[in-house]
Amino acid sequence: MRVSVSFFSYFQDLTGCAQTTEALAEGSRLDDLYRRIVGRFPKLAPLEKSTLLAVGVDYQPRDYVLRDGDEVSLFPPVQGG
Amino acid sequence: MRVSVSFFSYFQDLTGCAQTTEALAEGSRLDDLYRRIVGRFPKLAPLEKSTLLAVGVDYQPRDYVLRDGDEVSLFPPVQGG
Amino acid sequence: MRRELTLTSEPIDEAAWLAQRPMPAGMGAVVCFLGVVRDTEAGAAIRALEYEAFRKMAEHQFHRLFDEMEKRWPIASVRVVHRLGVVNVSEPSLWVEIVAPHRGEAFAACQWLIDEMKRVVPIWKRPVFQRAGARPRRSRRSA
Amino acid sequence: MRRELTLTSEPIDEAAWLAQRPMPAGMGAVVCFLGVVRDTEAGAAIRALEYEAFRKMAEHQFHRLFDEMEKRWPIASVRVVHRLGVVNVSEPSLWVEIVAPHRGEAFAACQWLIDEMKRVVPIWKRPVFQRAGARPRRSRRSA
Repeated sequence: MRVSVSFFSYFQDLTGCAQTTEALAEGSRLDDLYRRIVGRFPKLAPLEKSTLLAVGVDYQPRDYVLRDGDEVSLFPPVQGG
Repeated sequence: MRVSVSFFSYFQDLTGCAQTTEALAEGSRLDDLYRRIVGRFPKLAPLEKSTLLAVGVDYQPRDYVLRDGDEVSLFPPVQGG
Repeated sequence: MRRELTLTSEPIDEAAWLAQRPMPAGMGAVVCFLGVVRDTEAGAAIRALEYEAFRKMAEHQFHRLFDEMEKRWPIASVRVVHRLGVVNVSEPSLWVEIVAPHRGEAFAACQWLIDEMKRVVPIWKRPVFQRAGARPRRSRRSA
Repeated sequence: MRRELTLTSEPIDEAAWLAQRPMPAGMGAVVCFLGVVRDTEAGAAIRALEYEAFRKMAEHQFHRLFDEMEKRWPIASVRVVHRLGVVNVSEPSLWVEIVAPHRGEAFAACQWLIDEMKRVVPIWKRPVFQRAGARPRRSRRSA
Protein backbone atom coordinates (compact mmCIF):
# COMPACT_ATOMS: atom_id res chain seq x y z
CA MET A 1 0.00 0.00 0.00
CA ARG A 2 1.02 3.59 -0.46
CA VAL A 3 0.62 6.53 1.88
CA SER A 4 1.45 10.19 1.36
CA VAL A 5 3.58 12.03 3.87
CA SER A 6 3.47 15.82 4.29
CA PHE A 7 5.89 17.98 6.26
CA PHE A 8 5.08 21.32 7.82
CA SER A 9 6.99 24.28 9.20
CA TYR A 10 10.75 23.75 9.53
CA PHE A 11 10.35 20.05 8.89
CA GLN A 12 10.14 21.15 5.25
CA ASP A 13 13.56 22.75 5.62
CA LEU A 14 15.00 19.65 7.26
CA THR A 15 13.64 17.26 4.64
CA GLY A 16 13.96 19.64 1.69
CA CYS A 17 10.44 18.76 0.58
CA ALA A 18 6.81 19.39 1.44
CA GLN A 19 5.47 15.98 0.51
CA THR A 20 6.58 12.49 -0.39
CA THR A 21 5.08 9.01 -0.63
CA GLU A 22 6.03 5.70 0.91
CA ALA A 23 5.16 2.12 -0.03
CA LEU A 24 4.54 -0.05 3.03
CA ALA A 25 3.49 -3.61 3.79
CA GLU A 26 -0.16 -4.17 4.70
CA GLY A 27 -0.68 -3.85 8.45
CA SER A 28 2.13 -1.35 8.89
CA ARG A 29 1.76 1.01 11.78
CA LEU A 30 2.38 4.72 11.98
CA ASP A 31 5.61 4.01 13.85
CA ASP A 32 6.85 1.80 10.99
CA LEU A 33 6.29 4.71 8.63
CA TYR A 34 7.99 7.10 11.02
CA ARG A 35 11.10 4.86 11.14
CA ARG A 36 11.15 4.72 7.36
CA ILE A 37 10.89 8.51 7.11
CA VAL A 38 13.63 9.10 9.67
CA GLY A 39 15.81 6.70 7.68
CA ARG A 40 15.29 8.80 4.57
CA PHE A 41 15.56 12.16 6.39
CA PRO A 42 18.00 11.68 9.28
CA LYS A 43 17.77 15.35 10.29
CA LEU A 44 14.34 14.57 11.75
CA ALA A 45 15.76 11.98 14.14
CA PRO A 46 16.90 14.35 16.94
CA LEU A 47 13.40 15.88 16.98
CA GLU A 48 11.58 12.60 17.54
CA LYS A 49 10.30 13.41 21.01
CA SER A 50 8.61 16.61 19.92
CA THR A 51 7.42 15.38 16.51
CA LEU A 52 3.64 15.37 16.04
CA LEU A 53 2.02 12.76 13.80
CA ALA A 54 -1.37 13.04 12.18
CA VAL A 55 -3.33 10.87 9.76
CA GLY A 56 -5.78 12.98 7.80
CA VAL A 57 -6.87 15.75 10.17
CA ASP A 58 -6.47 13.86 13.46
CA TYR A 59 -3.51 13.12 15.67
CA GLN A 60 -2.82 9.39 15.92
CA PRO A 61 -0.68 7.28 18.23
CA ARG A 62 2.37 5.42 16.98
CA ASP A 63 0.51 2.07 16.94
CA TYR A 64 -2.16 3.35 14.56
CA VAL A 65 -2.58 0.83 11.71
CA LEU A 66 -2.20 2.57 8.37
CA ARG A 67 -4.41 2.00 5.36
CA ASP A 68 -3.74 2.43 1.69
CA GLY A 69 -4.12 6.09 0.68
CA ASP A 70 -3.72 7.50 4.18
CA GLU A 71 -2.46 11.06 4.27
CA VAL A 72 0.13 11.28 7.01
CA SER A 73 1.60 14.53 8.31
CA LEU A 74 4.74 15.13 10.36
CA PHE A 75 5.39 18.44 12.05
CA PRO A 76 7.04 20.15 14.99
CA PRO A 77 5.12 21.50 18.01
CA VAL A 78 2.42 23.92 16.97
CA GLN A 79 2.79 27.64 17.74
CA GLY A 80 -0.44 29.38 16.87
CA GLY A 81 -1.68 32.57 18.48
CA MET B 1 -17.75 66.94 67.54
CA ARG B 2 -20.03 66.46 64.58
CA VAL B 3 -19.82 63.98 61.74
CA SER B 4 -21.99 63.62 58.67
CA VAL B 5 -23.51 60.26 57.78
CA SER B 6 -24.56 59.32 54.24
CA PHE B 7 -26.62 56.32 53.20
CA PHE B 8 -26.50 54.64 49.82
CA SER B 9 -28.64 52.25 47.83
CA TYR B 10 -31.57 50.71 49.75
CA PHE B 11 -30.20 52.03 53.02
CA GLN B 12 -31.76 55.30 51.86
CA ASP B 13 -35.12 53.54 51.66
CA LEU B 14 -34.66 52.01 55.11
CA THR B 15 -33.68 55.28 56.75
CA GLY B 16 -35.86 57.53 54.61
CA CYS B 17 -32.96 59.89 54.07
CA ALA B 18 -29.73 60.25 52.14
CA GLN B 19 -27.76 62.10 54.79
CA THR B 20 -27.84 63.10 58.43
CA THR B 21 -25.42 64.37 61.08
CA GLU B 22 -24.54 63.14 64.53
CA ALA B 23 -22.91 64.86 67.49
CA LEU B 24 -20.47 62.59 69.29
CA ALA B 25 -18.07 62.79 72.24
CA GLU B 26 -14.39 63.31 71.39
CA GLY B 27 -12.62 59.98 70.95
CA SER B 28 -15.75 58.22 69.71
CA ARG B 29 -15.14 55.30 67.44
CA LEU B 30 -16.90 54.30 64.24
CA ASP B 31 -18.71 51.58 66.14
CA ASP B 32 -20.10 54.13 68.59
CA LEU B 33 -21.50 56.07 65.66
CA TYR B 34 -22.89 52.89 64.13
CA ARG B 35 -24.75 52.06 67.39
CA ARG B 36 -26.18 55.57 67.48
CA ILE B 37 -27.34 55.28 63.87
CA VAL B 38 -28.95 51.89 64.39
CA GLY B 39 -30.73 53.35 67.39
CA ARG B 40 -32.19 56.08 65.21
CA PHE B 41 -32.88 53.80 62.24
CA PRO B 42 -33.71 50.34 63.64
CA LYS B 43 -34.42 48.91 60.18
CA LEU B 44 -30.64 48.87 59.63
CA ALA B 45 -30.06 46.56 62.61
CA PRO B 46 -30.83 43.22 60.90
CA LEU B 47 -28.32 44.13 58.16
CA GLU B 48 -25.43 44.76 60.52
CA LYS B 49 -23.30 41.84 59.33
CA SER B 50 -23.34 42.96 55.71
CA THR B 51 -23.18 46.71 56.35
CA LEU B 52 -20.11 48.45 54.95
CA LEU B 53 -18.67 51.49 56.70
CA ALA B 54 -16.45 54.12 55.12
CA VAL B 55 -14.93 57.36 56.33
CA GLY B 56 -14.30 59.70 53.46
CA VAL B 57 -13.44 57.44 50.50
CA ASP B 58 -11.88 54.57 52.47
CA TYR B 59 -13.33 51.62 54.31
CA GLN B 60 -12.53 51.69 58.01
CA PRO B 61 -12.76 49.17 60.82
CA ARG B 62 -15.22 49.57 63.68
CA ASP B 63 -12.49 50.77 66.06
CA TYR B 64 -11.54 53.70 63.83
CA VAL B 65 -11.38 56.87 65.96
CA LEU B 66 -13.57 59.57 64.43
CA ARG B 67 -12.60 63.20 64.08
CA ASP B 68 -14.73 66.30 63.89
CA GLY B 69 -16.04 66.79 60.36
CA ASP B 70 -15.56 63.20 59.24
CA GLU B 71 -17.82 62.11 56.41
CA VAL B 72 -19.08 58.65 57.24
CA SER B 73 -20.99 56.44 54.81
CA LEU B 74 -23.10 53.36 55.47
CA PHE B 75 -24.18 51.07 52.69
CA PRO B 76 -25.09 47.52 51.79
CA PRO B 77 -22.75 45.16 49.85
CA VAL B 78 -21.67 46.68 46.58
CA GLN B 79 -22.96 45.25 43.30
CA GLY B 80 -21.14 46.87 40.43
CA GLY B 81 -20.55 45.30 37.03
CA MET C 1 0.80 51.79 33.58
CA ARG C 2 -1.75 53.92 31.78
CA ARG C 3 -5.10 54.05 33.49
CA GLU C 4 -8.42 55.46 32.42
CA LEU C 5 -11.63 55.32 34.42
CA THR C 6 -14.99 56.53 33.17
CA LEU C 7 -18.21 56.46 35.18
CA THR C 8 -20.89 57.61 32.80
CA SER C 9 -24.59 57.69 32.17
CA GLU C 10 -23.93 57.53 28.42
CA PRO C 11 -24.03 54.21 26.48
CA ILE C 12 -20.65 52.46 26.23
CA ASP C 13 -19.31 52.90 22.70
CA GLU C 14 -17.02 49.89 22.46
CA ALA C 15 -15.81 50.73 18.96
CA ALA C 16 -14.80 54.24 20.01
CA TRP C 17 -12.83 52.93 23.00
CA LEU C 18 -11.18 50.33 20.84
CA ALA C 19 -10.09 52.95 18.32
CA GLN C 20 -8.24 54.83 21.09
CA ARG C 21 -6.47 51.82 22.56
CA PRO C 22 -2.93 52.55 23.76
CA MET C 23 -0.73 49.81 22.34
CA PRO C 24 2.92 50.34 23.31
CA ALA C 25 5.62 48.32 21.54
CA GLY C 26 6.26 44.95 23.15
CA MET C 27 2.67 44.38 24.20
CA GLY C 28 1.33 41.03 23.05
CA ALA C 29 -2.07 40.66 24.68
CA VAL C 30 -5.32 42.56 25.01
CA VAL C 31 -8.17 41.18 27.12
CA CYS C 32 -11.54 42.93 27.04
CA PHE C 33 -14.54 42.19 29.18
CA LEU C 34 -18.02 43.42 28.55
CA GLY C 35 -20.69 42.99 31.22
CA VAL C 36 -24.16 43.11 29.71
CA VAL C 37 -27.49 43.55 31.51
CA ARG C 38 -29.30 40.20 31.42
CA ASP C 39 -33.05 39.94 30.94
CA THR C 40 -33.70 38.40 34.34
CA GLU C 41 -32.66 39.27 37.88
CA ALA C 42 -33.17 36.65 40.60
CA GLY C 43 -35.52 34.81 38.25
CA ALA C 44 -37.78 37.78 37.44
CA ALA C 45 -37.97 39.41 34.00
CA ILE C 46 -36.57 42.90 34.07
CA ARG C 47 -36.46 45.79 31.64
CA ALA C 48 -33.28 47.42 32.92
CA LEU C 49 -30.94 47.84 35.85
CA GLU C 50 -30.48 51.18 37.53
CA TYR C 51 -26.94 51.76 38.76
CA GLU C 52 -26.09 54.14 41.57
CA ALA C 53 -22.60 55.09 42.69
CA PHE C 54 -20.95 56.86 45.59
CA ARG C 55 -18.87 58.43 42.86
CA LYS C 56 -15.98 59.99 44.78
CA MET C 57 -15.35 56.80 46.72
CA ALA C 58 -15.89 54.59 43.65
CA GLU C 59 -13.20 56.51 41.77
CA HIS C 60 -10.83 56.29 44.74
CA GLN C 61 -11.40 52.57 45.17
CA PHE C 62 -10.87 51.90 41.45
CA HIS C 63 -7.57 53.77 41.59
CA ARG C 64 -6.51 51.78 44.65
CA LEU C 65 -7.17 48.63 42.63
CA PHE C 66 -5.19 50.04 39.69
CA ASP C 67 -2.28 50.74 42.08
CA GLU C 68 -2.40 47.15 43.26
CA MET C 69 -2.59 45.80 39.69
CA GLU C 70 0.47 47.81 38.78
CA LYS C 71 2.40 46.16 41.61
CA ARG C 72 1.27 42.67 40.70
CA TRP C 73 1.49 42.54 36.93
CA PRO C 74 3.50 44.25 34.15
CA ILE C 75 0.46 45.91 32.63
CA ALA C 76 0.76 48.69 30.04
CA SER C 77 -2.81 49.94 30.19
CA VAL C 78 -6.07 49.46 32.03
CA ARG C 79 -9.27 51.12 30.93
CA VAL C 80 -12.60 50.80 32.71
CA VAL C 81 -15.98 52.21 31.78
CA HIS C 82 -18.94 51.69 34.13
CA ARG C 83 -22.44 52.87 33.33
CA LEU C 84 -24.51 54.68 35.93
CA GLY C 85 -28.24 55.35 35.86
CA VAL C 86 -30.66 53.17 33.89
CA VAL C 87 -29.06 50.55 31.63
CA ASN C 88 -31.50 48.59 29.49
CA VAL C 89 -31.41 44.83 29.05
CA SER C 90 -28.80 43.76 26.45
CA GLU C 91 -26.80 46.96 26.90
CA PRO C 92 -23.33 46.82 28.43
CA SER C 93 -22.95 48.18 31.94
CA LEU C 94 -19.22 47.51 32.27
CA TRP C 95 -16.28 47.49 29.88
CA VAL C 96 -12.79 46.57 31.02
CA GLU C 97 -9.66 46.39 28.89
CA ILE C 98 -6.17 45.26 29.88
CA VAL C 99 -3.10 45.57 27.64
CA ALA C 100 -0.09 43.54 28.76
CA PRO C 101 2.96 41.76 27.34
CA HIS C 102 1.47 38.27 27.66
CA ARG C 103 -1.96 36.75 27.91
CA GLY C 104 -1.44 35.14 31.32
CA GLU C 105 -1.14 38.44 33.15
CA ALA C 106 -3.79 40.11 31.00
CA PHE C 107 -6.39 37.45 31.87
CA ALA C 108 -5.33 37.30 35.53
CA ALA C 109 -5.45 41.07 35.97
CA CYS C 110 -8.78 41.47 34.19
CA GLN C 111 -10.49 38.82 36.29
CA TRP C 112 -8.89 40.09 39.49
CA LEU C 113 -10.00 43.64 38.80
CA ILE C 114 -13.62 42.62 38.18
CA ASP C 115 -13.70 40.40 41.28
CA GLU C 116 -12.22 43.14 43.46
CA MET C 117 -14.47 45.79 41.96
CA LYS C 118 -17.49 43.71 42.96
CA ARG C 119 -16.12 43.56 46.48
CA VAL C 120 -15.06 47.15 47.17
CA VAL C 121 -16.26 49.70 44.61
CA PRO C 122 -19.42 51.39 45.92
CA ILE C 123 -21.78 50.91 43.02
CA TRP C 124 -25.21 49.35 43.43
CA LYS C 125 -27.92 48.24 41.09
CA ARG C 126 -31.63 47.82 41.39
CA PRO C 127 -33.87 46.02 38.91
CA VAL C 128 -36.32 47.98 36.79
CA PHE C 129 -39.26 45.68 36.18
CA GLN C 130 -41.35 45.41 33.09
CA ARG C 131 -44.65 46.07 34.83
CA ALA C 132 -46.28 49.35 33.97
CA GLY C 133 -45.98 51.79 36.83
CA ALA C 134 -42.73 50.28 38.05
CA ARG C 135 -40.66 53.15 36.71
CA PRO C 136 -37.17 53.49 38.09
CA ARG C 137 -36.96 55.54 41.22
CA ARG C 138 -34.87 58.64 40.71
CA SER C 139 -31.73 57.95 42.72
CA ARG C 140 -31.04 60.64 45.26
CA ARG C 141 -27.30 60.26 44.89
CA SER C 142 -26.75 58.66 41.51
CA ALA C 143 -23.91 59.83 39.26
CA MET D 1 -23.58 27.46 20.49
CA ARG D 2 -22.81 29.65 17.51
CA ARG D 3 -19.31 29.19 16.17
CA GLU D 4 -17.35 31.10 13.58
CA LEU D 5 -13.79 30.36 12.55
CA THR D 6 -11.79 32.49 10.12
CA LEU D 7 -8.23 31.74 9.02
CA THR D 8 -7.23 34.68 6.90
CA SER D 9 -4.29 36.53 5.41
CA GLU D 10 -6.23 39.81 5.76
CA PRO D 11 -5.75 42.14 8.75
CA ILE D 12 -8.15 41.49 11.64
CA ASP D 13 -10.77 44.23 11.67
CA GLU D 14 -11.81 44.15 15.33
CA ALA D 15 -14.45 46.85 14.94
CA ALA D 16 -16.13 44.97 12.09
CA TRP D 17 -16.24 41.73 14.10
CA LEU D 18 -17.59 43.59 17.09
CA ALA D 19 -20.38 45.12 15.01
CA GLN D 20 -21.56 41.62 14.04
CA ARG D 21 -21.52 40.13 17.52
CA PRO D 22 -24.33 37.69 18.18
CA MET D 23 -25.83 38.68 21.53
CA PRO D 24 -28.77 36.44 22.43
CA ALA D 25 -31.08 37.47 25.29
CA GLY D 26 -29.87 36.32 28.68
CA MET D 27 -26.18 36.65 27.88
CA GLY D 28 -24.33 38.74 30.44
CA ALA D 29 -20.66 38.43 29.54
CA VAL D 30 -18.38 38.94 26.57
CA VAL D 31 -14.68 38.17 26.80
CA CYS D 32 -12.40 39.12 23.91
CA PHE D 33 -8.77 38.29 23.51
CA LEU D 34 -6.42 39.88 21.03
CA GLY D 35 -2.98 38.39 20.46
CA VAL D 36 -0.61 40.96 19.03
CA VAL D 37 2.80 40.38 17.40
CA ARG D 38 5.47 41.60 19.81
CA ASP D 39 8.61 43.37 18.63
CA THR D 40 10.99 40.69 19.87
CA GLU D 41 11.11 36.92 19.50
CA ALA D 42 13.49 35.00 21.79
CA GLY D 43 15.27 38.28 22.55
CA ALA D 44 15.87 39.33 18.95
CA ALA D 45 14.18 42.31 17.33
CA ILE D 46 11.78 41.23 14.61
CA ARG D 47 9.79 42.99 11.93
CA ALA D 48 6.99 40.45 11.65
CA LEU D 49 5.93 36.87 12.21
CA GLU D 50 5.03 34.64 9.31
CA TYR D 51 2.25 32.19 10.13
CA GLU D 52 1.77 28.91 8.30
CA ALA D 53 -1.13 26.52 8.77
CA PHE D 54 -2.07 23.00 7.79
CA ARG D 55 -5.40 24.55 7.08
CA LYS D 56 -7.71 21.54 6.76
CA MET D 57 -6.43 20.03 9.98
CA ALA D 58 -6.37 23.40 11.78
CA GLU D 59 -10.05 23.91 10.99
CA HIS D 60 -10.89 20.39 12.13
CA GLN D 61 -8.97 20.77 15.38
CA PHE D 62 -10.59 24.13 16.12
CA HIS D 63 -14.01 22.58 15.64
CA ARG D 64 -13.09 19.70 17.94
CA LEU D 65 -12.21 22.30 20.57
CA PHE D 66 -15.50 24.12 19.95
CA ASP D 67 -17.34 20.79 20.45
CA GLU D 68 -15.57 20.31 23.76
CA MET D 69 -16.28 23.89 24.86
CA GLU D 70 -19.95 23.37 24.14
CA LYS D 71 -19.98 20.34 26.44
CA ARG D 72 -18.15 22.13 29.23
CA TRP D 73 -19.73 25.58 29.38
CA PRO D 74 -23.10 27.19 28.50
CA ILE D 75 -21.63 29.38 25.79
CA ALA D 76 -23.82 31.23 23.28
CA SER D 77 -21.13 32.10 20.77
CA VAL D 78 -17.47 31.58 20.02
CA ARG D 79 -15.70 33.45 17.25
CA VAL D 80 -12.05 32.99 16.33
CA VAL D 81 -9.96 34.79 13.73
CA HIS D 82 -6.35 33.72 13.15
CA ARG D 83 -4.05 35.48 10.72
CA LEU D 84 -1.90 33.49 8.29
CA GLY D 85 1.06 34.73 6.27
CA VAL D 86 3.11 37.74 7.32
CA VAL D 87 1.79 39.70 10.33
CA ASN D 88 3.75 42.83 11.18
CA VAL D 89 4.79 43.80 14.68
CA SER D 90 1.93 45.47 16.62
CA GLU D 91 -0.72 43.86 14.41
CA PRO D 92 -3.08 41.28 15.89
CA SER D 93 -2.54 37.67 14.84
CA LEU D 94 -5.40 36.19 16.87
CA TRP D 95 -8.81 37.39 17.96
CA VAL D 96 -11.08 35.29 20.15
CA GLU D 97 -14.50 36.23 21.46
CA ILE D 98 -16.74 34.29 23.84
CA VAL D 99 -20.33 35.26 24.66
CA ALA D 100 -21.80 33.52 27.71
CA PRO D 101 -24.35 34.06 30.47
CA HIS D 102 -21.74 34.84 33.16
CA ARG D 103 -18.18 36.03 33.27
CA GLY D 104 -16.79 32.94 35.01
CA GLU D 105 -17.50 30.63 32.12
CA ALA D 106 -16.60 33.25 29.51
CA PHE D 107 -13.11 33.76 31.00
CA ALA D 108 -12.59 30.04 31.62
CA ALA D 109 -13.63 29.07 28.09
CA CYS D 110 -11.58 31.80 26.43
CA GLN D 111 -8.39 30.85 28.27
CA TRP D 112 -8.99 27.14 27.77
CA LEU D 113 -9.52 27.61 24.03
CA ILE D 114 -6.30 29.57 23.60
CA ASP D 115 -4.28 27.09 25.69
CA GLU D 116 -5.68 24.13 23.76
CA MET D 117 -5.20 25.87 20.43
CA LYS D 118 -1.53 26.31 21.23
CA ARG D 119 -1.34 22.59 21.95
CA VAL D 120 -3.20 21.02 19.05
CA VAL D 121 -4.02 23.40 16.19
CA PRO D 122 -1.39 23.03 13.44
CA ILE D 123 -0.29 26.60 12.95
CA TRP D 124 3.35 27.64 13.10
CA LYS D 125 5.18 30.92 13.07
CA ARG D 126 8.63 32.00 12.07
CA PRO D 127 10.24 35.33 12.84
CA VAL D 128 10.87 37.83 10.06
CA PHE D 129 13.95 39.78 11.07
CA GLN D 130 14.67 43.40 10.48
CA ARG D 131 17.97 42.84 8.69
CA ALA D 132 17.92 43.66 5.01
CA GLY D 133 17.98 40.51 2.93
CA ALA D 134 16.16 38.51 5.59
CA ARG D 135 12.89 38.57 3.69
CA PRO D 136 10.31 36.03 4.71
CA ARG D 137 10.68 32.76 2.91
CA ARG D 138 7.64 31.97 0.81
CA SER D 139 5.96 29.12 2.67
CA ARG D 140 5.43 26.14 0.46
CA ARG D 141 2.22 25.22 2.18
CA SER D 142 0.92 28.37 3.74
CA ALA D 143 -2.81 29.03 3.42
